[in-house]
Amino acid sequence: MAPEKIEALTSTRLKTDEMIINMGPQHPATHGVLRLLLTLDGEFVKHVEPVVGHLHRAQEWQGQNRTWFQYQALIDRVDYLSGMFTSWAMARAAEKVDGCQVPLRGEYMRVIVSEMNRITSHLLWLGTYGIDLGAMFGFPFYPFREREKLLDLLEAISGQRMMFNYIRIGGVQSEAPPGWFAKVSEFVKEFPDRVDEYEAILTNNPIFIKRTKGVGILKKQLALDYGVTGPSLRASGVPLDLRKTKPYSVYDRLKFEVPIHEGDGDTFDRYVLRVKEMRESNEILRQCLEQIPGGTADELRERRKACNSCGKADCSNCGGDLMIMAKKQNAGLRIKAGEGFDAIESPRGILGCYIISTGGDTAYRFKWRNPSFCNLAALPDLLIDHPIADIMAIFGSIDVILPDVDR
Amino acid sequence: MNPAVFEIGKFARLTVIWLSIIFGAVWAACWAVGVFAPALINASGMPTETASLASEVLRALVPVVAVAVFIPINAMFMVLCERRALALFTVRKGPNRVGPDGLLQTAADAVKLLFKEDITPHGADAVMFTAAPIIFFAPSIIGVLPLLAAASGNHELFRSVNLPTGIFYVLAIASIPVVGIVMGGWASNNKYSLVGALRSAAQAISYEIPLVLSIVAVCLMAGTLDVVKIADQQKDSLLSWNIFGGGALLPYVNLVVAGLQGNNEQVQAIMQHFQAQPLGPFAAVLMVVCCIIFFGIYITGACAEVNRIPFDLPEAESELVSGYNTEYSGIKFAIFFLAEFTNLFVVCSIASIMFLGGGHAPLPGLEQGFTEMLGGILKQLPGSKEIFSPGWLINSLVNPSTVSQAFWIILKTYSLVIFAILIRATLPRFRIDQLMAFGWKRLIPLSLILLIALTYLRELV
Amino acid sequence: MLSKSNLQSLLFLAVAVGITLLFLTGQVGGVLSGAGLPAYKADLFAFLAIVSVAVVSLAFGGNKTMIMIGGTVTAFIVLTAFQDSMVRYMTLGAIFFAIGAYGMVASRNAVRMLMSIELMINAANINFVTFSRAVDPEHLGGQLFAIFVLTVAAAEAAVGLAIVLAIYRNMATVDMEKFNLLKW
Amino acid sequence: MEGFPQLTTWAQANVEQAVFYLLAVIAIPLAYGVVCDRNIIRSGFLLIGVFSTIAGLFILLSAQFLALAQIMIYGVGITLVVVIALMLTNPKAEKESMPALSIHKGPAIFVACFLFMCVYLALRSAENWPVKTDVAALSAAENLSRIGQSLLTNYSFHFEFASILLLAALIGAVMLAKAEPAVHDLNELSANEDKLKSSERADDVVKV
Repeated sequence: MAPEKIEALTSTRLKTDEMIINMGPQHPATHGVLRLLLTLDGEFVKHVEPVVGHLHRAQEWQGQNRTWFQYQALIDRVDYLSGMFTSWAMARAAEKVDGCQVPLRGEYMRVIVSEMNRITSHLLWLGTYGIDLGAMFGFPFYPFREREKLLDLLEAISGQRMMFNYIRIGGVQSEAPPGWFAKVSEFVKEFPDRVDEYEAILTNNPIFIKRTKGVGILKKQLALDYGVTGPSLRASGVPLDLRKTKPYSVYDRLKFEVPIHEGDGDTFDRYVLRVKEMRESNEILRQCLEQIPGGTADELRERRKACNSCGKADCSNCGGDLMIMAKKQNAGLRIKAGEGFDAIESPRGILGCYIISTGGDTAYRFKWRNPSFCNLAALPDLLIDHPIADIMAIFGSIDVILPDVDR
Repeated sequence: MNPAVFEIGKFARLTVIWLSIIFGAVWAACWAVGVFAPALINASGMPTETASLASEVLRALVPVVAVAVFIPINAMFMVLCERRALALFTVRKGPNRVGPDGLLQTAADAVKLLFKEDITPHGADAVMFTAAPIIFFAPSIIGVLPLLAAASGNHELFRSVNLPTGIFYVLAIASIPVVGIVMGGWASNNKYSLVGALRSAAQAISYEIPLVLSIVAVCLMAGTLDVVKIADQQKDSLLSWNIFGGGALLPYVNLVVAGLQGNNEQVQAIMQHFQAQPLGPFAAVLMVVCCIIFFGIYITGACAEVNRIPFDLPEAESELVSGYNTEYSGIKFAIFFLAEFTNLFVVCSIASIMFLGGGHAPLPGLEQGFTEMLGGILKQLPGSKEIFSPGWLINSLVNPSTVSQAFWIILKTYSLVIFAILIRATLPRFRIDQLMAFGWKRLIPLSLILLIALTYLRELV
Repeated sequence: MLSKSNLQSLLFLAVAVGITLLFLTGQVGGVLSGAGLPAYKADLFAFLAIVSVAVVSLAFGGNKTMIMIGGTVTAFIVLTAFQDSMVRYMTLGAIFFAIGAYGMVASRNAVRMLMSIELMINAANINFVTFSRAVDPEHLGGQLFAIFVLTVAAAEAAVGLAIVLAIYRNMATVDMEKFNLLKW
Repeated sequence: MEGFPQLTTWAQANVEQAVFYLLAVIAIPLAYGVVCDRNIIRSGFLLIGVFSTIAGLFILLSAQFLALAQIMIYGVGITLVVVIALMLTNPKAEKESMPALSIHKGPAIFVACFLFMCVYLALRSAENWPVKTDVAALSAAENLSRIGQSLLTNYSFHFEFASILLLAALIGAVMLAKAEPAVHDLNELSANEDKLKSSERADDVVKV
């Protein structure tokens, strides 16, 4: 019997044509300019081909044609929601090549601002995830309320709301302005209540649970194969968090738990994990504020009045651990010849920077390891056999930033 | 002061100003066409036959004038109201630049939309593409007509649109817009639009059943399809509203009241009724529960009918760009937009007439007191019967009971509208399969069971 | 813009409207009685005139759609203008019935065939309601019958579409000319 | 329009005929569109237009309830038909490959003309319809209650029977449209095939 005859006799479904749809790059929900080439059977996705590169800005090449000082200001734009982390990754790689030691207070300041930035990034994710699930105008702005507070604080310390350029090679840009630490600790106190509010809206919402539970299950092995990192990986049961597994900076001095979800994670687990991470970041912030050498900036200023801000390295008020910068920041900033790679844990996963320096004022080669790109690679496998409506639920839950993908 | 309270105050002020403008304008237009113009014609010395025919024609036109004035400005206000209320619910400010407090924001938006280029996409079916917004909008205009009579307390100007098939007419007309959506989605030559249109068809058909069943339950209790009669039956008090069982509890409450007052005769009479129907109180309470659930079913079905979140799948932004109206721009898009809000207003006013007692106050004393007070004030005025004198003008302009009814029905309807906005501000969107499952597996069986239960309970009360 | 076929059909429309106007103003009856024919059947003669003009212009390659629609409308006006209202409604019903029958026999698409059947059922409904209004206004038997017809039509549409669906599943087509096997 | 006696009489004298002809002139082209339009989906939408005009005719015939039922059932029901037609056929392919009407056009025109002439001549030939011109139409409220009472008294059997018919149609439609569990297993199929090959009916199966 001919195959088509068998097919005709055994088929129990309607013969339908597949529909090819371009989702993006101008689709309102693709978080920027991602293009998904979808092959649909009815409303179900049969094949996905993400097309990236619409926002390619040659960030790596630009790094090779700008001085270290210039590129430090530019690199925040790669991942515009967590600029602190990109500058930090570059700073750490450059410090590794150069061999300079960041003072302890500088490291604490780095942790403080970047954990704040992690919270803002997760808050924005939470809000836009609400939009992805169709809570159109209502939900997104609650997280934005807290995000505004944090951005105001970050603006106060760095002068910018998104492109901070605060973490520099060798330390951080400046000491905190008066009253800054008090405001941060105030925020730290009230933030857990606010997270409770979000959870009250979403975590037990039956529609939200229906939309997310059991949707877009990312298997552990698949996640590892694709090199997925960050919360999406931890939601799939792999305890990989550089802050814990390979503690850098001062993370080994802080007590915190990295939330892990046991077993294969779905979108709901990824949501829960991010919410837990926000609480955890808040906890880290609290500890940092307690442990930071020299105390708040205001206290430190008072102490420095005694020595008239001498700035000597052996001064007990100005030098050693209490400094925030180990390298002179000017346009002639040079890094010793050599090569080095260092990675940190950004809100989206492992963010790595590889540098080859020839000792001049520009780098010979830059290479970034962006978490969003690797996370996005797992998307097609997650989307297969889900309806159109789930595309955004899943895509939102792996939290990619398109400039970070395209660089 | 708490900034939230301040913002709420601003929002309330805005709402009151806009609503006064809207309803003042509508009433002025109706009065000019239905009272003033006929009086002018009569006074002008035309032949009697022609004059009375002309004034009858004018008075028959009043409902049309009312709706034609009301629909656009009301929809414009509802857009503004939604934006301001959403802003309030989400800790923002909302539009506040155009006019005082953003009062004229949607007017500016409407002007902008009118001047935008009207694009027909390549490969679209031009005729269908143009017809779709009209088919979508027209029903919401002709569908509200019977509600006018009920909302104005059967005022003589609107009596003519009080159809005996009232609510059936409204429901039949309200089922038409889905045709416009499917037509527009198909004619756009866009896959997203097509998917949105198909979803809309599926959704409208499945949610129409529980919606109609909940209305049927009310008609069953009222024994009529006439909206004016249904509204009238609920005039006694809060307990006679259909959401609270349409007066099922009244005899028992009366019994308690009479017992407290020591009125023996009434107690005796009702006790006899009790003995005839020993299950009465129990059945009455069950009936109230049924009715409240039916109200919930109605609100759910209505949200699905007018494509509100959480049922706004036909135009789900994050999935289908903008669903069936993706390709529309300019005036056609404006018509779609207006019609959506008008439909929301229509379902909310149906709910307030069918379930929430129409134009009647929750306590009878309120309505009576207001009417008597206003009537007293009107009597103080120079009560000249002479035509065109100030007394005649004021007496023909202000009818105490209509004013009271209009106030209550506006209050109820807009409370429901703001409730719908609150739902929109809180809930995420369903997925299409979950939506269908919820409709067919939960709502329809539930409403059928409740309908049967209500039929029997009615006999027991 | 104005092709030959369109020109011809416009000519036909002009002629048909002319005949209709002549008929409405009572001229045709005069012509007929002048020719020795029974004038009381003037409407049938006018109708025949329109039909023959239509056939001629179709034969010469006029635009079919315009000729058919224009011919039907003018013929309908001619046939009903001086009848009483009941006959008027029922003639309209008959026209719908004929169009439906034409569609049912001629259409290749099974769904279109179902639509034509719906059209015929509605034509019958018009007649029922007309009878109910004219002959039985107290008991409304016709309207009740129309309600039952509506029910049956709904059932018919459901089953018909299900059959079409089953055919499509097995044959991957809804072309009526391709499933003439009576089995599959 | 009960509140306007003068207007009602004036409208009956002047407007009713005009409205009737207006509806007819709209409806006839729409009906042609239903059967002749090359695009099946557009003819579906035109069908809704035809039904709406027929609802208008029902209102002229003072059958308000029926008009509303017509709109409600056909407005939504036919949309369903259109949607299913959309899903079933590939409109573009149909437009290119398949004309709307088949080779049976000639006979079809003949049948249609014949049917129309039959009905029309029958109408004309009856001299005396028992028309009750003196009886006014029932008011809308009476009409509604009369229909309701008749359905539950004189026509209760028919009413119940119609519900059974609908139920049967519903079940039948579901059964027909459901996926048939005909042959699930390919091995079973080939086993059957072997059996059939041995018999003489094998050819029949393959032909299908």
